[in-house]
Amino acid sequence: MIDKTFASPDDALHDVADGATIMFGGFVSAGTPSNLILALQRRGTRDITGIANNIGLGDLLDVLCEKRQLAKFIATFAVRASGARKSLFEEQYARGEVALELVPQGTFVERIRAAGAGLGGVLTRVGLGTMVEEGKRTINIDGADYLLELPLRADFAFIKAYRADRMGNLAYRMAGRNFNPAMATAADVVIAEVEQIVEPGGIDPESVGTPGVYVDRVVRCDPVPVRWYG
Amino acid sequence: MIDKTFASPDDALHDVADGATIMFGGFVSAGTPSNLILALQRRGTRDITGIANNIGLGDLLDVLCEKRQLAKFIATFAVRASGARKSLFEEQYARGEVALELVPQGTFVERIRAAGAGLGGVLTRVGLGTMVEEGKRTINIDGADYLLELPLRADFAFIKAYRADRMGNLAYRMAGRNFNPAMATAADVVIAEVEQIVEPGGIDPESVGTPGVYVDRVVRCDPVPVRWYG
Amino acid sequence: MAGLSRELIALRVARELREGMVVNLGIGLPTLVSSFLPPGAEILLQAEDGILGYGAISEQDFDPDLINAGGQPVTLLPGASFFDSAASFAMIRGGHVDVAVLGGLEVSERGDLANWYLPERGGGSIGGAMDLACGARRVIVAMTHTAREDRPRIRTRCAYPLTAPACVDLIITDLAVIEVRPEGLLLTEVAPGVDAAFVQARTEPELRLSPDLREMEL
Amino acid sequence: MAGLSRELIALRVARELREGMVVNLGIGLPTLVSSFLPPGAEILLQAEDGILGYGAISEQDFDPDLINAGGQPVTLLPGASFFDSAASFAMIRGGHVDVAVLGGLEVSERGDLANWYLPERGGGSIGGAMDLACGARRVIVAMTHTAREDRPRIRTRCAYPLTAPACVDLIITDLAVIEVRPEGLLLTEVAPGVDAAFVQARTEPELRLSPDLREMEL
Repeated sequence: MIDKTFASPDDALHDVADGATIMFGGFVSAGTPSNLILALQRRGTRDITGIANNIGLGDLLDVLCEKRQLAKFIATFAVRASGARKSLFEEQYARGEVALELVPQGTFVERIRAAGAGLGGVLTRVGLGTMVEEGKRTINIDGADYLLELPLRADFAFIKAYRADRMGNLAYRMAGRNFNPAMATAADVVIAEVEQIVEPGGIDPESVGTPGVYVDRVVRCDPVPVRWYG
Repeated sequence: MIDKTFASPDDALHDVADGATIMFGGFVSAGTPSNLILALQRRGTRDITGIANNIGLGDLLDVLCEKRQLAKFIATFAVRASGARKSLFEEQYARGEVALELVPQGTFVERIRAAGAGLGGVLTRVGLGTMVEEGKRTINIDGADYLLELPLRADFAFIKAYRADRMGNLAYRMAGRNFNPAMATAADVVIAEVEQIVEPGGIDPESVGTPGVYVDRVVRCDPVPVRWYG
Repeated sequence: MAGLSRELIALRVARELREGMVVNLGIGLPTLVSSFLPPGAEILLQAEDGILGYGAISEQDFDPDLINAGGQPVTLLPGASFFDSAASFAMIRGGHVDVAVLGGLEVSERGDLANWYLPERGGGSIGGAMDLACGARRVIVAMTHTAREDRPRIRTRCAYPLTAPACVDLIITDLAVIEVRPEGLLLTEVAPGVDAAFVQARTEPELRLSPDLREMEL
Repeated sequence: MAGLSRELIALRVARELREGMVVNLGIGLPTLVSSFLPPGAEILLQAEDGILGYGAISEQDFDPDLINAGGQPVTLLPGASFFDSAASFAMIRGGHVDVAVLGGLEVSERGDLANWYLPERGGGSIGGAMDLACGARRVIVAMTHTAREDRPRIRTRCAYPLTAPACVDLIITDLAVIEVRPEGLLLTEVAPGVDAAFVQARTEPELRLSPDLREMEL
């Protein structure tokens, strides 16, 4: 019998080692694997390369800065142009203590999808003529230039879904999908935090957002309360 | 009020002109827009470039060969290696009366997706070292070769879903999805044949397979009975 | 002081929107546009985090999984749908969003947009701005006409790092409505109490005046 | 006549499958494998048309939307899921399918596979074969050992157009089980009533004999 369930977030993270590259699903408050992030903080793993859409915007990832667990972050939104408040990440970034690679959001998810889909790269016009094109190859097709964007993979993906079965099938809820389905395809070990676990068949086959083949570990957790990030 | 419903397949095809490039959703018997295909046959449109996964395999597309409406077909499966039976398409292809471009199935859908997603192309290893690589650019990344596969678009996409609302939101049923969602993104005019039309909100927002933005015309039809293609 | 409030800029932007359009509203000022949509018209608001067809911002119930791209709780309209980020940006990049309303730091006379990075603060983030600027069929920039000390935001060339080159179609500010045309910038409307000379004095490149130049209807 | 029936080839293929594996069965002989899966083991069958977790072929009710890649009606097992073709081939191409069982016209000694085009008939179709051959973690070819007139299908080089180069891991025929190793082909099992010399006589490249060479257990 296939059984991918784990008893606790801490158990599910048992082999996350220093230096790991970790993807985190979530968009601000939506679909964020908060319990896994808190377990990663407890675990104290260091020199992490983090990959997430955002950090320090109602996503709990900023807690990984409390003990300087992050060496690098790849994100689309991490440093605010307005200085109204500063996250720990922003402070550490300003002091040069953590590296940051900013990626346009559509390119970010497309690179992750490419890794999961076995593509060698994708061509996009997004970023042409901007700082984003620095260091990248340009491919010309019929007179039009495109940036060659390469796949983005990780050792681990921490994702959040609403419901799972023991086979790892996941169902999402509303805008909680976001980067979770793509990240589930692009990491060696995929760990999913969910609010409910049901028997196989308890998720309508039409409503499976991530088929179980992509998920290695499932852990049921009560959601961490989050406030409106306004 | 947005209302994309049309009274009949024939009405929905009112501007399909000779020489049109048309995508057809469907995989053998699943999710095939049979009523739209029959309307296209009635309409008598000629010099069509057809794009579909398969032709002559329980998909009704073979009827377009009865009056030689097809000039070219782009498919993954169209001519059988075994000669047990022959479709009209196979006969016309053998006589050189219709052109055929064969594409690996994953590359086929990825090219369609690229067109819909605004990508300039994708890199894949599928087809390397085979007849499929002829005439294509090879891109080397870190010592590995990839084929550059270009986007595939059409003037029209004829697709099939189970349920629609007047805003063009579509819900699919089981393996009836197949190429329909990707094709819906990659044509100038997208015409959907459905079995049911409901009020907006009658499709759970979690279950919309193709958001209405992609669909131009919706027509309700009783499904054409199909037999097991065995 | 002359010029529209943020709310009136948003109102003027909303006048550009028609039934059936798919519209993405950027963070900040553009978000306000959702309060001024033409009543009864079915306009589909798209949020990068994977919603098509959201409605008003909800001040009461906060559901962490039902937010717009700025993290604000929203409501759903009938006919809404959810999808993942890959699908959301396929929609944006693939040209399926009719209008993107974006904030701006600077716009150049050829329609280059800079709106993501403030060099003097050493900070900024891209988010979905580059994808929207490249992918939307029509890009409207909504911003104040000038920065501090009346420094023009509409420039011959942008000094700030670009979001995308030659992407802006229409600029709507507290002072004016300006179209980006192949032959240059065309002033089509001025705010109440403002004239063309006042706008030109606060704009770096030369503005051509529309033969139909008129005061904004608000 | 020596050699296994098609059903026994399928049975021997099924012995390669373990609980939890994701397996794609090609059209034709490989489809038969679904009848011989180890009882009680949860093996997930993937069909290109967008199903993970289908079960037996259904002879009774035909639902046109519930078919495998060969167009045959199938049943669903608990824990199944549906997805579109882009997702299906992302799964295949991205290395998420553990085993693909494919038919073969020819396999070369370095594991090249030809299985889609018959030059003498001037016909053939690709379908999902190239994606599966490139993308699956392990490729098992199930075929008869020889074509008509005892012409070997296992060749030094394939004469037929390739499906993919160097993609085959294991060959299971009516006569033998042969591993494709970096150093060449390794004969590990022979069919009941058949010996290594019999197999070699019907195989173009030289076979190395496994020190554990044994008769197939069926």
